[in-house]
Amino acid sequence: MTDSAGQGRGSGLRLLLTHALLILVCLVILLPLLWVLRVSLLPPSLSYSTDLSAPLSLVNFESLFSGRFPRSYLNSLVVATGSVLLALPFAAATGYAFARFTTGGAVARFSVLATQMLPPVVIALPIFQMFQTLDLSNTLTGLILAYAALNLPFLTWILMGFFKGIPVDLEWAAMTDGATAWGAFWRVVLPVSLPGLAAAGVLGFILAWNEFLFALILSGPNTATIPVALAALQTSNGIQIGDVAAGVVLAVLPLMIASRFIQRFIVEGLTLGSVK
Amino acid sequence: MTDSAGQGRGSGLRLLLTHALLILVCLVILLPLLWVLRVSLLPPSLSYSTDLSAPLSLVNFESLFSGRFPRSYLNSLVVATGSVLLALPFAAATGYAFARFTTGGAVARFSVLATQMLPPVVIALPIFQMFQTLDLSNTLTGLILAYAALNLPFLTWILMGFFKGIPVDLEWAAMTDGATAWGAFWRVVLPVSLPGLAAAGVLGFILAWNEFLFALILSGPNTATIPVALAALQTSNGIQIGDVAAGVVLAVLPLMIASRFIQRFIVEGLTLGSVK
Amino acid sequence: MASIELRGVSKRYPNGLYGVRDIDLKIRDGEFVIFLGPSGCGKSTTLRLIAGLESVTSGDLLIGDQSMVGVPPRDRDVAVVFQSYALYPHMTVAANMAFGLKMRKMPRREIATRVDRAADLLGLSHLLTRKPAALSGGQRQRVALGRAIVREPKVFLFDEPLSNLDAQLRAEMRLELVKLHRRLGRTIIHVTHDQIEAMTMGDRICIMREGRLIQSGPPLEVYANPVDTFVARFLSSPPMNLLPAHLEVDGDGLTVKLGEAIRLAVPERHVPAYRAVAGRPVTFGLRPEDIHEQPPAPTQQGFEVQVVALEALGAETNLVAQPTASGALPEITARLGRQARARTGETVTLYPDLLSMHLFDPETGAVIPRPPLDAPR
Amino acid sequence: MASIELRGVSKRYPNGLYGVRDIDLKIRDGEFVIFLGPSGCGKSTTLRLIAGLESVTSGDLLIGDQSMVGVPPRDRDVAVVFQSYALYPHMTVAANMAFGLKMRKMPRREIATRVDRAADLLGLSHLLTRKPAALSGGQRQRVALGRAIVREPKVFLFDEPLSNLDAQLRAEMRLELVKLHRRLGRTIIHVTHDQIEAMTMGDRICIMREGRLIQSGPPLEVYANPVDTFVARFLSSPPMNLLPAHLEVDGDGLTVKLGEAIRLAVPERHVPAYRAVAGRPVTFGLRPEDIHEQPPAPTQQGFEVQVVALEALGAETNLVAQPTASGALPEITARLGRQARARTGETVTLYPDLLSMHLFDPETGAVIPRPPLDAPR
Repeated sequence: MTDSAGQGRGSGLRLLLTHALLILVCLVILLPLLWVLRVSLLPPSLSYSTDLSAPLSLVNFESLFSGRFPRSYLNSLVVATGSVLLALPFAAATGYAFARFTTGGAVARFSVLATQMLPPVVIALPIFQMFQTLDLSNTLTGLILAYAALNLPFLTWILMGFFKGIPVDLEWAAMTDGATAWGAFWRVVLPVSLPGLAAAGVLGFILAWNEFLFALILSGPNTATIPVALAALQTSNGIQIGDVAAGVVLAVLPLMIASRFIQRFIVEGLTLGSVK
Repeated sequence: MTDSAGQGRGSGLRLLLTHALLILVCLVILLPLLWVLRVSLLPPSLSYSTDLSAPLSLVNFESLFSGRFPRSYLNSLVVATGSVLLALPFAAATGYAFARFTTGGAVARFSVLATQMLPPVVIALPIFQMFQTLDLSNTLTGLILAYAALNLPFLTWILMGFFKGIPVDLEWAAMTDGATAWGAFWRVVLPVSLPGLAAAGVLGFILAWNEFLFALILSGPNTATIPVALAALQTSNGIQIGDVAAGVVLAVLPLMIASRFIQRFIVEGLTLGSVK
Repeated sequence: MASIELRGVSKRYPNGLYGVRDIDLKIRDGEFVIFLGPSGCGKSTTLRLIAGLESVTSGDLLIGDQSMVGVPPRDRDVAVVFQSYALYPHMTVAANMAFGLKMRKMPRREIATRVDRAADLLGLSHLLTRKPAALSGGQRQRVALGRAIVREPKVFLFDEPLSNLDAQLRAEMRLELVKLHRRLGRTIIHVTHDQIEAMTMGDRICIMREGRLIQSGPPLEVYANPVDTFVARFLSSPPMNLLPAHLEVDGDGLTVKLGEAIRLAVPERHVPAYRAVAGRPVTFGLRPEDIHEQPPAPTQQGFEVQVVALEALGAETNLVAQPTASGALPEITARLGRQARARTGETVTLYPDLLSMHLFDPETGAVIPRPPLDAPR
Repeated sequence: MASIELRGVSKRYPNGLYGVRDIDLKIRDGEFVIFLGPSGCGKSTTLRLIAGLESVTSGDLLIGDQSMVGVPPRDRDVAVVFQSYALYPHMTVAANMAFGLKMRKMPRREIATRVDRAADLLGLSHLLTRKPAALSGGQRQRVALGRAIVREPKVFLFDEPLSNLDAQLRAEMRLELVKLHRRLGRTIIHVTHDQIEAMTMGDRICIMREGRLIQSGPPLEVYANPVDTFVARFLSSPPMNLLPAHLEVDGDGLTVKLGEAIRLAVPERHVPAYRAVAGRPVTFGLRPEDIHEQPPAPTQQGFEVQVVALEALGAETNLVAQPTASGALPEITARLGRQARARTGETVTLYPDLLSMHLFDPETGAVIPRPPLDAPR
């Protein structure tokens, strides 16, 4: 609503600079993606062509669908969804406890954040060991558990911030209105938090969907997720750049669609509890 | 300050459950780390021992330091620091523009967020291609550039939130006090934002420090970063679990120290502009 | 059945600070009580203790003669209207009002009847299907009130419900709450930091400061007989004038000496009470409306002041003036009619009505007791 | 040199909404002007237009006879005190106050002198090395004021600087700002939504509503002669009573008929002005302080009311009453002395002082002009 124009001669130049900078940043971010999109729609023989008028084709996608890629796609969906659904209730409970009570103090809160800072490689190793022992490697269940563990601190942190933004008055009102503490959480806090939960869930889904390292270590041919499948396309048969580009486009597609739909929720959710 | 006790008989049980849940979560998060710490301090022959009274030794660390690990450590420091220093000014400028002006609208903002959702594998491929052409693969400069690109949208998003929390009144006050728009940014907004910039910088550092996929693709033996070095320990000579554990501990150490120091900044920074 | 009693109630936080301390208070069934005090004085904490939203650390709290220690809020049959209104943002107005009844498993028909009746009473009938976000501040305030009313609780607890409204709406709602109390006859505790609400709404004011209850009584009685300088200044705007003074014996009578030169004879009826502190420094207190341009009685002495500022409010005029007598006296405020004749910069004579004078201990601020005047009504 | 003139100034936002619209206003050098209006009326926007923090969409804006269109804030020589105070949180109090002088490249010695002087004036000397976070609300407000004063700008712009203070401090600061204006003699524009500030602080009130300037004049003149029902109600608390009425010819004179039965003779001096609307429905307006328990003149007619509520404020009593005559009349408020004798529920006779009456067009709310009364002073 506010514009800071009207600062005289400087403002035109400044506006131009701002715009130029923004366009530059957007190009840096978007150009590689556009390139991938173009390659995915060109026949393999033209992958490296710079001819902008080259005819488009779906041959890469067809070739992709004849292989293992659909299976990986399904695996990714199952694993990403499953891990979020598993982690979310725990994250919500912990985040709520962190937000409302002093339980555990700053130390507990910080150790949750600290685990986010570990190189995934660090966790990958012990998890691999554990899974060997428990016979969970090379299973989707194993991946779901691993990603749930990965998501747990992240989601807890996000939701803690969100719950902090929900005024305690709401719970108090519900409790004087006749609800138990649990009832106040279930009937008031939770419904009010849906945007936050949705936003956190989507972010967790993306985290799991995109994860490569764990998937590589913990999955086998039948349980490979999309990032692993894409990597395999790049390495096993030489670089089939057309197939890879098509796979990338497919991998991004659901994220784009989903996030477009819930953009509102994400923005709302990430402003952390804009209840009012 | 607020405790919701005094809800009668239910409250004791509830408190117990909350604590039990929290302790469980903390254990799930912390146990693997403690296990790694222990293994790193045991001689290789005792790596899988369950004897809690086994004598500790630093032999794993000594063995690690005789190899290429110190080099990787240095590489990681250079790459992570360099990429953050490179990306931060651009991210600050873009984030500020997004926060203060309507420039670009929701679309520009969302496309920045959207790039965060791409599987890193997607970006790895075109970057690898580009770097081949530009002769940047297997150089630290290349890694710095790649990580800067990776950090840019992330930092932009974080800083946008932070700048939004800084009241525009502050800039207005500076501008009526005689500062130009640039002066107001430089002398008021920027100093006030230091906690936010520090927090964002640390998060970006961690992102780069922990990144594995790009490092694997874009680095060679001399430019390997810590995650790559750790992975190499696991795969090339069979699993030398003692060395790996020691490497993990060393990898985590600076993160722990740094984050401990700037914990206050992170918490302040992530509450997004608690100026007052 | 819905009296409230606090017996030595304290609330101590884990960090060792007290929210409230040693509150003793008995509220009759059907009484309308105001908790007044500056922010942080513990008035909202006391409300939450009564509602059961925070737990009492020591002492006992009774509602309708039953101890409430350990009783959860849902079983206390109290309704709270919060400053933020705390409407459930995901429910319509009707659902907001019905929530408490649903929780109590009331039949749907009965719920609908009650909600409709309350909505009628508060002029909310056309808004029942809206969400709170689509309401104005005043409407939200009414919904919060409606949500409390439909439950027909034994006790209403209002936590500064008017503080987010603009001046005009606040004045209207003040009156409506008074009418509501008259109609429902329930016990109401109303927390506020607004002196006008405190003076006009309740049967009794309880003034709190730093976690303690320092005075309690009917508004005009408290106004006329404040227990200390804090109450004296807090309860009106402009606040009571407080001047350093000396109380001197003057034959059979007493004289208040302000600065070097101003001497005012203490009215005979106050002399016995004040004789004990004669010869001592005191703080002399007089409300702005007890200072006049004309002598209230022919024998009344006046004193000269230089007019510093005039605040003409339309219906009245506040005059701020500096006593011209030597000795560092602070500025005083007089509340004059709208026809006040003084001009800024002029020197005029003002006449205090010493029947309404107060003396306070200059160290502790506690009042030096005298027989109370009858409250104006 | 520091007069301000707005010539048909409008501010239109990209979304097509107007922040302010067609403002024409001339402010003399050294004048203390109040912008008064409810939130969202455009008063703060106007202030920002004058400061150059937002750009004028159409019209011209002059400070000291120079057009300010395109001139950045730093070159306008104005100082703004914001509602949030907008202190630089990373600088000490001294650095906050020195910032504007540093920007203007003043020598360090001179800066130190000026900061010390301003700190002295505002009682901030002991706080100069503190950061804003370590200050109380009142202290922050003073620092913000000090930051404006040290620059010695041509114009001071105050954007609700008192609204975050508690009642007592607000009253003190009101007076201090008036004294400050008297001492410095600079042009001041003070934005507020508080009627008391508006009435007491300035030489002139500008009342805004929905982006337009609807009335401007000395406070008591505006109070005595509001241009419409909005101003009439907004400018005092309790607001002016407004009643639907009928103006009837009665021989040589005119009669205001309220409801079915109440007939009040229009004073002779108003008859010529009101004769033009005789026979028409009107809105009858009378301020609460113009309704009395005793007839102001022996011949004054009264009317019967039933007392609905009494608000005893200590220094005065507001009586809310329902006229008993048939015909749906709204409740009226009368402002009585503190010795008011009426009791709630009683039927009493009230006497309006019709010399102060107003008539408004019931459709548009605009006043039906009559010769202005002299303001009380």
